[in-house]
This record gives sequence, structure tokens and C-alpha cells, in this order.
Amino acid sequence: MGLSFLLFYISAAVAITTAIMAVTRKNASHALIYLVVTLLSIAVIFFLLGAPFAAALEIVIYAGAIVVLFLFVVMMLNLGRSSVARESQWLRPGMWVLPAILSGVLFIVFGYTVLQTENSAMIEGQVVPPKEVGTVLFHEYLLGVELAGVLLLAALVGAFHLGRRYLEERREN
Amino acid sequence: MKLATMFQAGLPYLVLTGGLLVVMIGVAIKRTHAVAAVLTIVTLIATTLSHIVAYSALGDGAVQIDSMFKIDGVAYLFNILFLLAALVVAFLGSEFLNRRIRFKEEFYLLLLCATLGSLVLPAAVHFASLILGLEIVGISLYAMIAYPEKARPPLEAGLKYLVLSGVGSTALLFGMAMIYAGSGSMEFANSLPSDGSIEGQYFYLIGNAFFWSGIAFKLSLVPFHIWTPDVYHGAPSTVTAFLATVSKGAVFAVVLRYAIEGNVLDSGNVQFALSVIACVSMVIGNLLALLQTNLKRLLAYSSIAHMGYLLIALLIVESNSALGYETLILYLVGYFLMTLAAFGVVSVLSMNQEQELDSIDSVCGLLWRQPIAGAVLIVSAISLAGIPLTIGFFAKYYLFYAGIDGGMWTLIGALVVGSAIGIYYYLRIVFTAIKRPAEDAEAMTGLPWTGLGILAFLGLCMLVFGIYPTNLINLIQNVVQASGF
Amino acid sequence: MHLLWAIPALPLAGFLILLLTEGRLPRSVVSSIGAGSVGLAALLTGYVAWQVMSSDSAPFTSSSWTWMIVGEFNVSFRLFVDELSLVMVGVITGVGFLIHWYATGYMSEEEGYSRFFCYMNLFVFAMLMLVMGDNLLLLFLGWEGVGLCSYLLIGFFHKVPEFGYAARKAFVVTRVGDTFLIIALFLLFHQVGSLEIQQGLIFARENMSDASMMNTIICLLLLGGAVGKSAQVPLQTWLPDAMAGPTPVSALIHAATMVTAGVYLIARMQDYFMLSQTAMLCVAAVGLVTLFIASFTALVQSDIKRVLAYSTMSQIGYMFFALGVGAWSAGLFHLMTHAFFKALLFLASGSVILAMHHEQNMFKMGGLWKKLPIPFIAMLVGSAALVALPLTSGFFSKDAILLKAWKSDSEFATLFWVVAVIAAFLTSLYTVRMMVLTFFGKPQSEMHELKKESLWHPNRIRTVVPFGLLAVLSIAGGWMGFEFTSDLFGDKGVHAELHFDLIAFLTLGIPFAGIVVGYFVFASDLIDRRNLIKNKMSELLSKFWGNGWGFDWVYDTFVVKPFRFIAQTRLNRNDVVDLFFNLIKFLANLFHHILSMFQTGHVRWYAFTMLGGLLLVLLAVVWV
Amino acid sequence: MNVLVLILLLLGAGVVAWFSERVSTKLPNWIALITFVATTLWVLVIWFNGPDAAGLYASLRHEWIPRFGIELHLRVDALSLMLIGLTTFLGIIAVVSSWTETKTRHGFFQFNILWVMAGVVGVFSAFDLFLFFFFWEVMLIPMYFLIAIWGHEDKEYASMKFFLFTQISGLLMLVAIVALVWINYNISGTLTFDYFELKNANLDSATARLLMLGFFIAFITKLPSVPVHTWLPDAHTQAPTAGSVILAGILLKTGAYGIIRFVVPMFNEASQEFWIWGMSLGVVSILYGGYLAYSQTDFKRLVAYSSIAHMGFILVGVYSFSKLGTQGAIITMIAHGFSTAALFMMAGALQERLHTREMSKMGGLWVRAPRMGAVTMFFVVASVGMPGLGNFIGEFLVLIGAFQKSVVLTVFAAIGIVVAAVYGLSLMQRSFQGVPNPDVPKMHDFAFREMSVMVLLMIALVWVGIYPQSLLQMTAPLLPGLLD
Amino acid sequence: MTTALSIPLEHVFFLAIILFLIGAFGVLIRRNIIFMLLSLEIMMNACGLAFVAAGARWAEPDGQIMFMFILALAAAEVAVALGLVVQLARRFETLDIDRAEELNG
Repeated sequence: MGLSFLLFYISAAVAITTAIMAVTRKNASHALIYLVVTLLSIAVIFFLLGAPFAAALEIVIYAGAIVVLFLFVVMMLNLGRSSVARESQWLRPGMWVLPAILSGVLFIVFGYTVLQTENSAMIEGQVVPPKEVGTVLFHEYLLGVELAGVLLLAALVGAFHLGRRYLEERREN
Repeated sequence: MKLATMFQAGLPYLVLTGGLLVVMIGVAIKRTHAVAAVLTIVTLIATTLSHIVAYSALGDGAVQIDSMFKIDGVAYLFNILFLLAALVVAFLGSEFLNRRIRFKEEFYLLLLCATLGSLVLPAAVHFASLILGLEIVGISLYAMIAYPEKARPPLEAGLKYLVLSGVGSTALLFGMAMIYAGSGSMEFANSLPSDGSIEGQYFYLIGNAFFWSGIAFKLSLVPFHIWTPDVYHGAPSTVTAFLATVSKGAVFAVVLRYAIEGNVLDSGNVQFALSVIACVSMVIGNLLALLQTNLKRLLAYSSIAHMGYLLIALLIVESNSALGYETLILYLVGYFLMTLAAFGVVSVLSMNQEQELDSIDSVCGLLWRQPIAGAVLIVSAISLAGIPLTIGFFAKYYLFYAGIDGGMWTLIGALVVGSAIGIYYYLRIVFTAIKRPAEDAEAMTGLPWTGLGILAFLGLCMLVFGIYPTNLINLIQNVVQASGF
Repeated sequence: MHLLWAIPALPLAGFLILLLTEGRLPRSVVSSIGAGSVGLAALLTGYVAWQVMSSDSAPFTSSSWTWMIVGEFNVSFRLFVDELSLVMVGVITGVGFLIHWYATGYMSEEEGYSRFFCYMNLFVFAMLMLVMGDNLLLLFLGWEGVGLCSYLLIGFFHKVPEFGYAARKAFVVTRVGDTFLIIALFLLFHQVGSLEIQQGLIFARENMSDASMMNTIICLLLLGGAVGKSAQVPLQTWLPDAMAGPTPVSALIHAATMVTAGVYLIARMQDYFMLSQTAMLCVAAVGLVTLFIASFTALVQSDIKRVLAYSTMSQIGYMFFALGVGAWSAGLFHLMTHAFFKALLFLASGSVILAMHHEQNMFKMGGLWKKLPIPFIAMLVGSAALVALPLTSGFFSKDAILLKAWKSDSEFATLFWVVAVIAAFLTSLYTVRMMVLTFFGKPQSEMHELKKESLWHPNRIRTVVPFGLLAVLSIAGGWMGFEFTSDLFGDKGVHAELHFDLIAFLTLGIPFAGIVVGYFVFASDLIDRRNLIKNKMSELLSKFWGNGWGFDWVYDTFVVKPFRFIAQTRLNRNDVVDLFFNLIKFLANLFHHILSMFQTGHVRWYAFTMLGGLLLVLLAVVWV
Repeated sequence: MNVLVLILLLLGAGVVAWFSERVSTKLPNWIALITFVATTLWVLVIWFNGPDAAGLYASLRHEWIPRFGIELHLRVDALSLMLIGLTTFLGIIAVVSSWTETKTRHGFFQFNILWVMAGVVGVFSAFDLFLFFFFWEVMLIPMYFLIAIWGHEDKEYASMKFFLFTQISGLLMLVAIVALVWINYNISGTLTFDYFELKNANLDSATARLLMLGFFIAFITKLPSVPVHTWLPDAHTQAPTAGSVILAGILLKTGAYGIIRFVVPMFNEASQEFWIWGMSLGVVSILYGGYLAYSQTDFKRLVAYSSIAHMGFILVGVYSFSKLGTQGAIITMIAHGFSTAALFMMAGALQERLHTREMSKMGGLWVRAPRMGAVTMFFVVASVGMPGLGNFIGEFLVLIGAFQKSVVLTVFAAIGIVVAAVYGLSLMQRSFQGVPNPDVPKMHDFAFREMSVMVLLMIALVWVGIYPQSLLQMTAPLLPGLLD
Repeated sequence: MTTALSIPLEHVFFLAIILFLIGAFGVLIRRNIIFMLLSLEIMMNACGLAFVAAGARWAEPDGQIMFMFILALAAAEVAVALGLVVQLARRFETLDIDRAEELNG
């Protein structure tokens, strides 16, 4: 019981709040900013859970790369003020009800079941340092890394094919 | 395990990856469709042949590579099956690209990537390799589905598949995380909580629920089936053929291994849930196809049902894993042949068209207008319906045998009901194909000979294996036994 | 050496020749084949009869041809002749030949001449099989065969739908009786283990007791079969309609031979019937009721052939009655004499009808005796025999029946006798009516212009000879058949005694009474016939009688119409059972449509269902 | 002698006929005809050669799929030979009857006919259950093509219905076969589909009952019996003449054959307990089929329903568990094959001439075509059950056999005889008799081709009618094996 | 070395499932494809969190490694997805995913 304990719950609360904000914002840029906050608080939690390397990657790659990619697209597609108006038109409260109920029920079922667990396991925050992660990653999971490479290659080729056409045809216009 | 053995056992993977790189470099140097196509086909053939060399490395049993892979004869059988399917897709695709697509070469890269991903799965014994293999196939497919430049359906299909597959994958991942949290290992063999504590059990159970939901999505089983027709419909038929065969087969291969090594079905609850899914898939899939007028959608719904049938092979592994593998492989051989043939026909017929000829009316009188394609379509429909003289019958026979062996009478009942409904719409295809063609039906000329040749070959295979499957069955049985099941 | 097999083989050969030549032969050849084959058979019968009578040995059987053997079940094509069969064979071939002869003239102007003789020969063959069959299955073969020929010949003029209906009615109604018969066969086989008639009779004599329920059932079933074929109550309704056929057919099939098959059957199975009082009583009752009903009906008919048809019914009723009271030989005797005079009556009426442009309504005839003297005389002779004037053949046979009835030890003997006598009275009444209406009084309509050259011309030799022979038989048949039939069953004692008592007197007197009353009612002006008819009561009565006591109406309303009604509703035609399968189809389509509604194409909805599915799987895995 | 040669001959001739279409449109007909004549002669030859010591006329046993103990096991005993003879003989009839009927795709037409027959011969000679099922299904597809391509107005519906019914019931049989094999495997340790091994399997009575039902449903659907008969009227009505001839003459017999060969001997006890149901279904079929036959206005439909009634006799006979009943059922199969084939041919001939099957548009045809009238009369009379013709023998033996089992049911079945008279004669009346319909176009009577076939059928029926012993003595030695 | 954290495993999983469901909720309510993908990222993160938590429970690096694979996966998916989004904007001239409903039935 200490600071980290408290920190966990605060971060969790922040993550949840900002996640909700992120999915409900009308302005795409705002939403992305909220998402970044979510990611940051998750990074904090990672750190608390004893995974500093994951926390770093969360910030570097997720917040740093993926969200930025999103932002590029948002800007490229020019989702400005008009899109905000459109979003408010699309986001009718009536539409929220069923999804909300479904999510709620899922959560209740999940929660009820998990809470039935007796002698629950505690996370002591044992730190697994990056070095150890690296060792295992490039030893036991070496082939996994290779496969991740192929995965990225596939994504690269795919994104190239899909995106290139766009560029070329714009040039033609 | 000696490194040399591992390399020898992993030779197919190396060849394929090497080929992939060669094709990529080739494309980078000079974009020539013919070269890319030939290189791809050569790669696929070489990979297929490399299994012969690699097989001797297995000795009596399996080669374990790290904790992620376990290469055995069964995996090789799957591999060869997937490779041959990919080869068919490559042949069909080359014609398709040639006639309808402006930028062709990337397709081969994506196809090879997807094939590699699918080869990973049968040998995977670890959640990491499972998800990576699955996603390689998935990512490649997103792009392949949306490959044509101008039309809207492929794009729509690609997007739908991407979004929904994303949801499915997250469910899968979340499930894996929970199983891992419960059991402490991501290897299939150790994924069952060993101490049997309640805590582990609950995490394990919820994890499995999420996990199987994700898998059910990938296999398009009811109630996660709903995306299937749209994606099959929107994608170019060539890609649909790959999607419907290899991506499904690979998932089945891996979950079968998970079920065997992880003893998942020891849990009555999971077994129950899967049985229910199987039953409703068989019935609902067929019902959905009943009056469908779009050939591709119809085949999509029917594939839902077929995946339901195949769950029998999965459920039997608890009591008789060898039979489960045998059933799965034989059924997949049949299913691959007939599905490839069916989508192949659509693909070949649409070669010269702007839009795909996928309405069932467009195959009206096909047997008379285009005898080879018509005959193959009829044979594949009959085979899908599970009627003798075709491999589909033996496939269905295996299911019955497996079902009875496992005493799964409810499933057999659903299988009978499903097949009964199925006959109706498969016969509708047959009937349409043999109908007198409409007066104004345009002649179908200029269809590619490669495509027709491939179709004829597939049709012939269906018939030959449908009459004398002995060699095939013996091969499968021997390999399964040699792999220690 | 006896040529037993040749008797049926001759008509069969005739049938086959006529069938295979498909009417391409000239008519004269057809006549000689058609009538000749039967004539030869008649001659052969005479030869065989002489053989049988002259030898004291056991009855004749022909060599056999195996029909079928299954386990214990063993039947073969073997012919068998004893005295009883010989009477029948004689009647069939003899009377049959005469009728064939007559028909060569009668049918000469009709289409399908060859077809007619083809059917007729087939009929003779089938009838011979019926009476000569050594086992019940062979009997049944003949039994069905004659039914078929009856059907074919009634509907011979196939262009007239009513005739077709009559033919089908005859076939179906007799088939109802046949069903009883075939069930009787099953029972017999079950009991005896064989369908051989002689074996069965021996079995009955040796193994069956008087009180045996089984025996009674067998007898009643046999009776059912006989009733159908012989047009007895309650299956009599087909016979009047059967008059749609050409008149020679009516003479041969519906008077002389086929309709007496029932009598033959019961006589043949005598040993069973003798063991069952109940069955005997039933036979007698059936005969009597038919006799009674038919006589009344005959009284009010206007169609000459229908009068004869009802008369036939009633005479066969006499035969049944005779069998029922144990007058076996009397019954058979009456069968024989009836064949003679009824054939004569029919043939004569046929000539009349032809002469009248196929007009059969007696009210449109009248005064014909001058114009058609030969038919008139023939008819007169026949009528005399029918009403049983003394010394005619009918007298001897009917007298024997009545006497036996009187003397029978049944508790109903007196009642039976009274009813039979009343019926005899009615017989003469309607006969007189028929004769009066047809031949006397004023002509009511024009007659056919008689051409001398017409083959059917009543004065031509080929018509006259059959008439003459039959007339002789009708008169003299009584004397010559007397001895012959009386020792069939060993009950000759009845006849041997001459009797001059009240009974004899009554029997003798009743026909005359009938004639006298008939004369007053129908011929003289002493009684105003119109008053008699105008009476409301009598109108109803005559309508009731005229319609055959409403049997047709009952069957029509309660059997035929409902059967047809349900058969013709659309639902039934399309097979009700199919509704069930259509329901399945409907449900499948319904589910398809419902499920298809989920396929909206909206990604978010798809994701929603996936999440819902996740929830379901979670519930299934965790909480089941 | 090798029965496989026969099957292969038919299959091969089918392929040749298909391709010979390119040479001449009549050539496929000739090829099919010659093939059927040759196979019929072949059957006759081995018929007269007589059986070997084991009562077999031909046999063959070869490995097929050893993984499951499935063998290519063909045997021809007396029952099989009789039915194979019927098959090839009706093959001739079918080909001749459709000589001028098909206007298109002659080659494929004969291909299908030959392949159906090959499948049927396989069904009648297979002694390996898997092989049996294999052939059972194989014969369906060409039949489906025959109806679906050359059928009349409602061919899609009819062919679909035909296929669905037989296929779905077939699935039940497949389940039963596999279950039987698997149970036998668990008891005896050998995985085999062999008829004789499975016949001796030790099943507990509850299981046997269930498995028996699987077979039974499949067979009564094919037979067909009420309540799974509804495919038959549609299929028969819509099928081309040759299709109807084959369907009624032979395909229905496979159902009867299945019951006699498989259901009763293999599940003897269960069947014995089941007799009341089997017989009752038969009786209901007789009455209901007859009744519906009367209701019809379509010539072919009427004959089709009459087939249902006749097939009811087979059920009654088999489930009487007596020699008489079984022999009767066998004779009924043969005789019905002849008589109904002829009637369907007649319907086809009428349709070819009048372009209708509706009897309200006929009437008085006898005047126009007396030969056709006489021929129809003969076969109507035969199917009504006239003694001296084949059908009577069968029905009589059935009834007399059944009588010993149940008096009541037999009585009801016997009522069917009356019903038969009603519909049979009404058929005759409505088509050939009565006032000639003025709308009927001028039509030509039977000529040599059609007449010769009809005469063949008539001779066959008379032969069965007066000398059934020739067939009975052949099958008699089999009966103990079939009944106990 | 620990971070002195001591909380029940379930709590982390509660957080994970909540994030997961928020993501799912987002997918369900948003018509704009960009937001949908964003929601998907939240779901992915939830999975990552779950893996890291599971790894922390066993004090193993495997959880973090899986998280890294998920990262790669997310990146790959986003790359392809955004390519598709761009195409969607061009061919359908909207980002409204509901407009892409030509394939149905």
C-alpha cells in the first residue's frame, strides 16, 4: 500500500475517462489528443506493473508513431470544422443505447465471473528489465521477430499499393 | 535439437521467404508481370517440393523449434495443401491481373506473404506464432481484397474485413492474455492451468471464451459469420478463393493443434460452446444460403456451414486425435478442391468483364455455353453437397464417421439437417447450369486456357478422389500416425 | 384319353386369333371362328359328358401345369370335371354356342365385330376356367376373367359415356364381392393348407364340426363373393345397368352363365355350407329377399331389357333360395332351365329391339306380334317357362324348389315358402305385363324398315335356328335334365315322389292366377290403369320399386358421392400429405428471410452482432 | 463372370454415346439400344448357365478403401439377377420409348440413361454396405439430370423434390450404416462394411431398432410409401418418358430390394417387432395411393399414384415375414416393373401425340387409335390385378402371406383391390372411352417400334402371370437367408 | 526489484476489459471510419495491457514481448487501414462507413 498503489488507480481513472472522451469527441484532432493521454496513462500503469520497456514503447511507438500517423491522415483528409458539424449529426444519443447496454452486460458478466475468483493473485510489480526482455525476445522469440518483420512487410506492400494509386491519380488530375 | 535438423525441417519456410524476397527484389528492379508471375509460381512449386527434402529431417516425430514451432508431418501436409491452393490462386490470379488490373506485381508479394503466414499456422504451438501467422494472412488479405483500383465493392469488402477482423483479433488477443494470466504459459502444451486452482480456472475459461470467439470470427462461424458474404462478394473471386480456403484451413490447422496439445476440450464448457456453435453454424449457414441469388454470397454462406461441419473434426480430437486430424485434412482437401473450383469458375468467367459475373443467372446454361467451366461448376456443386463420385462425399463420410466415433449425435443430427438444406441450393446451381441458356445469352469466348485448364484439373481431382480415394486416405493416415497422433 | 383341356382351349384359341388379327379378317371368317370355336367346344363337351356318364370312375382331371409353388402353397393349372361342372360346362358351351350363333347376325351391322367375338370367346374361356378349375385360385382366375369380360362387353359401345359408367359399375360392384371371395380363399388356405377344391371338401367333411365359427365365416365370405357375381341383394345394383351391353351379351353373361357363377360356387362348396345352419339360412334369406325385391321392381320397369334383368335377379334368387333350403339339385336344375328360357327371352327381345331402332321402352312398342311373329313365338315360349306353366322346363325346376322349401326342416320353412309363392305370382304378373305391352295393343311407334337381306332379320335362318333350339330346350329341358341333375347331390328322393296335394295345386295354380290377374290389370279395360297409377301412394310405391328399392340411391349418397367429393377437392388432388412438406419448406424460407434481414451490410451492426456473440459464448463457457 | 464388366460396360457406353452425338443424332440411341440388348443377353446367358454351388451367378471381391474395410464386393444371386435382368430389359424399353421424344442433346440423354442403369445394377449387386450406398447415390444424379433437362413444365420443382427426398433419407441411411459399422467394430474389433459380417453383428435391441429405422426410412422413401411418397407423383409426371419408365420400373424397386435385402435380414428381430408398422404403412399406401390415383386428372399422375398403391403391397408382403409374402413382394416388383413401365410409355406416347397429359382433354381415343386403346386396356387390367397376369400373382401371394400375420390388415389391403378397379377403369374411361373429344388432333396409332416394345412387355406380364414358378423357384433357396 | 505495487490481478484486468469495451463501444457508435480505427486502437491497447499484466503476474518477459508483437500488429493494421480510408474518401467521397453498404443480403 503506497504511492504506486494510488498511482495505479489514478492512472486507471485517467485512462478510462480519456478513452471515453476519445471515442466520443466530434473533432478528430481532439479525440487523438485524448487518445494520447490514454496511452500515456497506460504507459504509467505499465511502468507500475514492472514493465518499463513496454511503457517506453507505448509512448514511443503508440503515442509517437501510430497516433501521428492518424493525425497525418486527419489532416490530409481535412477533417476540419465542417466535419465536426457532420459528426454531431451522426452521433445521435439514440444510437448509444444498445451498444452501451451490450458493453455494460459484457462488463457485468466478466466482472461477476472474475470476482468469484478466490485467493486472487497479486501483482507485486516485479520489474522485468529491458535486458531480460531483449534476451528472451531475441532468443526464444527470434522467429516471432522474423515473422513480425514479414507482417510489417505485408503491411508495407499493402499500404504501398493502396496508397500509391491515390497519389498517382492525384498527379494525373 | 541440432541446428542443421532445424534448418532442414524449416526449409520450406526458408524457401518461401527467400522466394518472397527474390520476387520483391525482382519487382523493385523491373516491373514485369510475367517475371513476377513466373517467379511466384516457381517459388510456390519449389516450396512444395522442398517438403520432400525436409520430410527426412523429421525422423520419427516432430522437430521443435524454440517454443514457438513444432514441425511435423501433419504440418507438412497442411503446408502442401495450402501451397497447392496458393498455386491455383496464382495461376488464376495471373490471368485476372493480366486482364483487369493495372498494377499487378504487388499482388504476388501479398499472395506469398499470405501463404507464408498460412504455413506458419499448422506448425504453431505458441500463442505468439499463432497470432503472428494469423495476422500475416489477415494483413495481406486486407490489401488483396481491396486490390482492384476502381471498383467500389472490393474496397468496401476490404474495409469491412479490416474493421471486423480487428475486433476479432482483439478478442482473440484478449483471450490469450487471460489464458496466459491463468496458466502462466503461452505454449499450447502448457496452457491448461496445472494447479487446477479456481482462480486459474476462471481466467482460463473467460480467456477461452474470448479466444474461441476470435477464432470463430476467423472461421466465420455463427454468430460471428455475418461479415462473410459481404467480404466474399466484394473481393475479386480469385482472392475470395484464397480467403475461403487457405485462410480457413490454416486457422483450423492451428486450433486443432491447440485443442490437442492444450487439452482445451477437457473443459466441458468449452466443448459445449463449440458444439452449439457447430450446430447453429451448420443450420444457419445453410438456411442463409437457401434462396441466395448471388453465387459468391451463396458460396460464402455455404462455407459457413462447411466450417460448422468441420468443427466435428475439432471436437473429436478429445477422444481420438488421429481421427480428428485425418478428418480435418481429408475434408480440407475436398473443401479446397471444390471451393477453389467454384470460385475459380466465377473468376474465369469474369475475366473479360468489368463487373464480376456472380449472379446465379449468369451461369444459366453454362454447361452448354462453356462446357468445361459448366461441368466443373456442376461437379463442385455436387461435391459440396456431398454426393458420391466426388471427393465431397468422402469428406462428408469422414464427418459422419468421426461424429459417430465421438458419439456426437446432436451434431450428426444438425449435420443431416444442414446437408439436407444444402442440397437444395447446390442443386439450384446445378439446375441453372444445365438449363437451356437464354436466347440472348452472349457467347462466352476468349476465356483463358490456363484458367480453364486449372478448372478442369480441379474437377478431375474431385472425381478421381471421389472414386478412388484410397491412396489419399492412406497417405493421410500414415502421416498422421507418423506424427504421433 | 379325354380331351378335357381342349374345351377351354378352343375359345381361347378363338380369342387369340381374333386378337392378333386385329379385326382385319372378313366378317364371315370372324363369325366362323367366334361361333365355331364355341360350337366345337360344345361338341367336345358332349363327348366328355358321354365319357363321364359311361364310366363309373372318379371325376376326370386333366394333367397339370405348375402355376406356383411357395412352400406349402401349391397350385397348378389342372382341370376337373364332375357332374356338377358338366352341367355348367354344358350350359356354357351349348347355350353359349347358340347365343354366339345368334350374335353373328345380331352384331352384323355394328362396328367392332371382330372385337365383339374376341371378347365373347375370352368370356367363354374364362367361364370354363371358372367351372372347370380344380383349385380355388383357378376358379378365381375364371371368376375375375368373366368379370373383366362382362366389363368389356357392357361397355362395348365405348363411345357412350353412360355405358362406360355401367360397365365400371358392374366391375367395381362385383369386385366388392370378389374381395370377399379372395378373403375366403385366404381363410380356406389358412385352415386347409391348400386351395385344391376336393382336398378342401374332404377336409371340411372330416375336420370341421357343425358349430365351427370358422366354417360359418368362410361360408359367409363365399356367399359374399357369390352375391356380387350373381347380383343378389345387397350387391345387385349393377345388373340392370349392365343391360347397356349388346343383347347377346345380356343373354349369355347376364342371364345364362356368369351371373349363375355364384350359384355354382355355393354348390361347389356344398360341404362347407351343409355344416353351417347360419350360412344356409343366410343363403336362403339372400335369395328370397332378392327374389322379392326384384319381382316388384320388374313390375314397374318400362325398359324391356331391364324387366328381363330384374327377372334374372329374381330367378337367381330362386336358385339361392333353393341352395339355402337344401334343394341342391333343384337349384342347379333351375340354373339350367333358366339358362335356356332366359337366353331365349333375351335373344327374342334383342330382335325386337333391333327392329325398333334400338328402342327398349315397352311403352313405345305394342302390337308387334304380327310384324315379328318369330320373336313373338320365341318370347311366348320363354315366358311360359319363366312363369312356370306346367310341362315347361321352368315348371319342373320351380316346383322342385318350392316343394323342397315346404318340406325343409328349417323353422322358417313356411315363411320361405309363402314368400316364394308370392314371388312366383309376381313373376307371372310382370311377364304378362311385358308381353302385353310389347306385342299386343296398339303400335306406339314406327318400326324399323326390315330389310330382307339384314343378317339379323328375325326370319332368317340364322336367327330362327337358335330360337328354335332354345325354345325346344325351354320346353323339353325340364324332362331331360331331370334325371341328370338330380343325382348330383344325392338328394333325388325329393323328386322321385309324385305329389298331389295342396302344395302341388298351389304351385300349379299360381302362374295361372298371375296370368289372369295380369290380363285384367294390363290388357283388359275392366280396370282403369290410370286410376291405379294416379293414386299418390301407388305413385310413390312404383317410383320406389322402379328404382330398385332405393339401393342405388343409398350407395350413391353414402358411398359414391362422398368418395368423389373428397377425391375431387383440390386439396386432396394435390395430396394432403404434401402440406406437411410444404410447411417445412415454408418454415425454411421463413427462417432464411429472417436471417437474411440481419445481413444489412452495415459494418457497425456486424460488429454489434459479433460483440453479442462474444457475450453469448462467454455465458456459455462460464455459466453452463 | 464378372458383374463389374457389366457396370463398366454401361458406364463406358454412356460416355461413348455422349460423344457419338457429334457424328449423328441417332447414333446415341443405337448405342444405348445395342448396349441394353447386349446386357440383357448377357443376363440371359448367365441365367441359363445357372448358379454355382453357392447359389451365385457372378461375384467379385476386391479391396477398395482398406482404411475402413470397404471392399468392392459384388455378388449376383437369384434376386439380384432377376432385378438386373429387369433393369437391362427395361433399359431397352426406355430407349425405344424415347426414340423420337428427345429433341435436344441426344448424347447426354443416353449417357444419363446408361449411367442410371449402371448405378442400379450396382445397387442390386453390392454386398458391401458402403458400396451399396455409393451406388445408391450414384444413380440419383443422372436421374436428376434426366428430369431436370428433359422434363416437362415443372421440371425444376419435380427434380428438386425427387432429389431432396431421396438424398435426405439417404443421409439417414448413411448415418445408420456408419453407426452399424462402428458398433460392430467396437464389438468385434474388425472394421468392415461387409454385408455378411454386419448381418451377424451383435446389436442390442434398442440400437438395432434405431439403425433399422435409418435404413427403413431411406427405403420407404424410395419405395415410396406414405407419408414420404409425395416426391413420386411430381417426379413421374415431369420426367420424360424414359425417365418415368426407369423411375417406376426400376428405381422404386431399389427401395423394395433394400428392405428385402438389408432391413429384414440384418435387423431381423427389430424388424419382426416392427412388422405392424411396416404392414400398416403398406396398407395405408395401398388405400391412400389408390384413392389419390382416382382423384387425378393427369394421366401420368394417376399412374404414379397407382405405383404408390402397388408398392404398398410390397411392404405388406415383406412385413408378413412369410415365404409367401416375400415371394409375393418379389413377384410384385417384377410385374409392376413391366406394367407400370408400359403405362408410362403410353402416357409418353399420348403426350407426344396430343401434347397433353390432362385426361379431360382426351376421351374417345379408342376410335382414333384402337391399338393404343387395346394395349392400355391390357396394362390397366394387369395393374388392376387380373389373374393370369403378373401383378395378380404378386398381390395374391402377398395377401395370402399377410393373412397369416394379420387378418385385419390383410382385409384392408384387399380392399385396395376394389380401389384399384375404380381408378384403373376410370383411367380407361377418361382417356380412351367415351365420346371422342373434337379437340383432339388427328393422331397416328402405334407403329412397329412402339408396338413391338409393348408386345414384349405383354408377353413378359403373361409369362409372370402363368408361369411365375420360373421366378419363384429361383428365389426360393434365398428365402431362409432373407427371413431368418 | 519491484515497483512496490501490490494490487490484485483482477483489478488490472478490470481496467483492461473496461478499455476493451470502451473501444468496442466506440466501434459501434461511430460512423466516421477514422474514429472507428481509433476505437480499435483502444481495444488493441487493452489487449496489450492485459498481456503486460499477465506477464507481470508471472514476472516473466513474455507478456511484454507479446505487447511488442501487438504493437507491430497495430502499426501494420493502421498502415493498411489508413490506405483504405484514403481510398474510401476517394471512391465513396465520404468517411461514413454506413455508406459502404452496397454489399448486403
